[in-house]
Amino acid sequence: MIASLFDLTLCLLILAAAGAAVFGRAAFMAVVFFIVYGILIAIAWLRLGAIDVALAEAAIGAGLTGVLLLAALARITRRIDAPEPSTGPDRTTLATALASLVIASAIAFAFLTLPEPQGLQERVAENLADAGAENPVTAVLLNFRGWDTLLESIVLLAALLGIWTLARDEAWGGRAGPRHVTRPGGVLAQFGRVLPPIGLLVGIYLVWAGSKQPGGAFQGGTVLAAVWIVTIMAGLMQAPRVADRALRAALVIGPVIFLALAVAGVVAGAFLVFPPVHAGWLILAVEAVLTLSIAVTLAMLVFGPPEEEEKP
Amino acid sequence: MIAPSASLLYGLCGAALIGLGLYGFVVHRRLIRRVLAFNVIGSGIFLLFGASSYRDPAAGADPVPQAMIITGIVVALSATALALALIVAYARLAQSGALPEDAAPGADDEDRP
Amino acid sequence: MSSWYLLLATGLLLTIGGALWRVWRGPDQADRMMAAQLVGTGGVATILLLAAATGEWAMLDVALVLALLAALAAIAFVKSVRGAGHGDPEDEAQNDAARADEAPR
Amino acid sequence: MTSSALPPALALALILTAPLFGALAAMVTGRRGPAIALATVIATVAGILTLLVIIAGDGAFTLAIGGWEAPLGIQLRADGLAAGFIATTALVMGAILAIAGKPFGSGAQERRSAYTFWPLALLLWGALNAIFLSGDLFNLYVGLELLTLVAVALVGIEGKRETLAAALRYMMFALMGSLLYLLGAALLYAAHGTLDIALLATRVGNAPGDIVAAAAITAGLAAKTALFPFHAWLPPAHSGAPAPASAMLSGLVPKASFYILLRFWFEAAPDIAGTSVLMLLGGLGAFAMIYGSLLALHQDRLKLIIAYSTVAQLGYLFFVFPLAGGESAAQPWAAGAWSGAVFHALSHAMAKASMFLCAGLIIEAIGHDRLPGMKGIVRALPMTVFAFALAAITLMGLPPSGGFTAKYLMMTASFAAGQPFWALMLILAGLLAAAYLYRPLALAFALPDEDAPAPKAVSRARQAAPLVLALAAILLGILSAGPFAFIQIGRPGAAVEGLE
Repeated sequence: MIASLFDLTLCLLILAAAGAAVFGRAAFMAVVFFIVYGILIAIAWLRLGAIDVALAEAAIGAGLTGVLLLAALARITRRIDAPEPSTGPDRTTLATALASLVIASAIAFAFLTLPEPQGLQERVAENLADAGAENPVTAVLLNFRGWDTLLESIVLLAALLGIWTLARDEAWGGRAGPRHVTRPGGVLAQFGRVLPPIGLLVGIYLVWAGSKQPGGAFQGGTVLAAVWIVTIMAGLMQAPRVADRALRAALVIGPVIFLALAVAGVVAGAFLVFPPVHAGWLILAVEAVLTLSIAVTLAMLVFGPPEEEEKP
Repeated sequence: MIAPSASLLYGLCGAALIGLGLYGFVVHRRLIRRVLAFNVIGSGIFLLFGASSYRDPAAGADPVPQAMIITGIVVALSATALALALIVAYARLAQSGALPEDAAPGADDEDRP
Repeated sequence: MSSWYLLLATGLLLTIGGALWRVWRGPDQADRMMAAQLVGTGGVATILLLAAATGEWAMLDVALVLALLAALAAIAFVKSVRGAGHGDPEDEAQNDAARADEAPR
Repeated sequence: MTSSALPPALALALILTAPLFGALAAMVTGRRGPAIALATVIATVAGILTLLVIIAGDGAFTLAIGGWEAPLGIQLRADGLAAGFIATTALVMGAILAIAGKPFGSGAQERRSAYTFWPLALLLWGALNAIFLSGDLFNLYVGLELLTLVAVALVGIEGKRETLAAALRYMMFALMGSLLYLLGAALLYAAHGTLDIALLATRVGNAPGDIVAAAAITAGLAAKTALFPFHAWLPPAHSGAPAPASAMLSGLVPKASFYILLRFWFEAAPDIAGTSVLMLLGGLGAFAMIYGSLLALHQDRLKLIIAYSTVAQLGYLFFVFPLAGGESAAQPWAAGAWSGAVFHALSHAMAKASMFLCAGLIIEAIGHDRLPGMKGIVRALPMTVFAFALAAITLMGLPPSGGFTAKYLMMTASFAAGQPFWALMLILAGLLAAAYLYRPLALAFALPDEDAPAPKAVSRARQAAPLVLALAAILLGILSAGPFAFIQIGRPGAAVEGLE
């Protein structure tokens, strides 16, 4: 009963935050509401027994997406909180509202009339011993559905290439994103010294623990990316040049090794196989390089395309 | 009185989020707001998906949808990052945060950098 | 015992609701961002209580990540207020963007 | 697994990973794009030839990734349809990559677009192959997203204001499309505990969840295929990109979402289709055909004509749903209609890519693609104009092209099914295509203006690439018996009906 009370309150808060993010007149306010919304959704995932997803949502939904939105907003408009011109309810907005209501109701109806659940919990549990990871979610991500994960790590690179194409020709090869300056000894610079060591530990811990308990390459990679972003925003380091070979190697190393492993499976007449005997360390190794690539890619996604030419 | 299960509440919440986001996606003209609405729809779908795989708490949460949702969250982040970078690049050239066909006269004043 | 924790957590959610209202009210950008940080803190506390209520101590990792990433959002905010990469909260320079918030005047 | 499992696994591994490896290598090295592309083509084509031999000899097969059978794992499905699309894609990509060496070649210094083009193009190829081989709806989602992000990036690669707007417009439609698709997949998994297409076929029924899921998946994929009324993004996006990118975007990318639709409606959920839904899809296709053709008639830039023609041509792909789906599925004409649509998709891929490459060469010669400037271009670019004419024959559906075979099959089916409306539409489509393609062709053969600047020379070797594609589209018609039998391999129901 109390659990339901908690769930109901949380649902209402989520809806309120989402509603404000959608209806709020000022774009800045909408973005802040979206960040809050991400935090609340992360809590909801805990109530649905999905700690791994909660970690991903806390790191990506509430964290990185919010940072991306804030940065984009700041670059689009000088007066970033100017409200949208109020149009008032006209015929199209009313029709849209009605259509959205109908669609949401249809989805809710479909959800309520779902047949008896027939999940794959048992099948995953039966095969877990051969999967090389005790955490079932990690086993699914890296082994049972490893091909999804491999493609997904390449999706990140595709997005980065897409962002890099948006650079001006003159700026190509230069450092990614704007140059960050802070006052030495100021709060931000101090912040940049304190936070990274903690974050580094947490990130590595999440990857390492991921094979036994919730965590893994994406969650750990996101935290590590956040560490790097903080260091650069605090002006302690500069973002790398996009023409930097070491950077490019770090971006692709994870997917390359994962792909190589997939091809190696051909010897066994299959594709992307983790032999049960070696699955444990192989998965940990793949996760380690994948984490590196994910962390670097995510950070580069946040920095954006190179903006100014390198001055001698 | 039978207390509603967590799955039921969050599933319906997910459906409502999809509706909310859909409305925002269609109504807003400024592209950044549409990207925001896209993310609301996305997490609504994930919530619905997660809730539907937790209908039988005794069996525990199904790990397969969880893995798919994590994949989906990362894919949504990639799409968001690219869309936002495009919006920034477009705003720099066009001095507007909305597409030409959507930019009502006077509406894009605030978007001037 | 665990229902007490859940009841407490529900109470915490209500305080988060208060913070939400503050995000809506503003009036400054900084107010909104501070309120969002408050939600973050409330969220961390809620997660701690949930972990205690269910005995799922792995949930603590989520609280840890949430706390870390909230700091990132705060830094991004400070940066975004002062255009092109500059900015420091102690900087005395004018923060026009942050003040010219409630626009129609 | 025995050693006989080695060749199929090797073939699939090459096809799936070679383009991705190539893309990652190009992303690191920067200035070696053309060489890496060549190596990729060789490796992938080797895999495809092996696959074609295996399928022609032993029939369709599946391969469980990692040895995990569905529903736990992902199944790769290699049948005639998949191999047909993969082979066509390789042909088109080969021609495009061969011609892209000049505009995106390497100079002394690494340039932005020369750097990003190669990994993006190879990723596009990798995504297409992943989609064509996948038998799992969620895996298809990831592949589709990879394809979409790459396609959006290619649309915006010129970095001009209009192309960025086109990329953004495309992105908005595509984002919505992926969300709808994802919603459908989530509902299907929630109801049936699997996303494997073959397993879903035995489980999907007529529950509300299934109907909502099917509607969401169809709407999402239709938006990505630019079916009327979701077509608005296509012409500016396809015409704004550089020619090699346009050729990929117009010839290949919409085929991926259409392919998934085909798999979904004919294999995953064959029983769910009500006649009215199928009629609606076909009807929208007819609208798209008329609308796209009429607008193509009114353009005076070559690339826009070709792009609007894509809207029209994609439209009548959708005639397959009323002709071969639902109650028609069990009828003798279904195989003909289905094969007709596949033939149309494949020959359109080659012809349309060829046309965009031709347009690119013409722009290279005269500096723009406005129609009046094309007067007399045949003198400077005889091979290109010839290729354009051959591609036009395919698009109009004249014999002996692949387009003709496609139309013939679909028209026969439509008369047999007692739905002559579709046949009428196909005839109209051919006439309209003839009308809008006649203008550029007539101008190409006209006398050039006195004061027109002399066109720049374009090497024969580069003019050969679109010609090869156009010839392949014609050959597909002349040799249609072989491909016709081949694409039927592994089609559910094909064994029952037998081949003509």
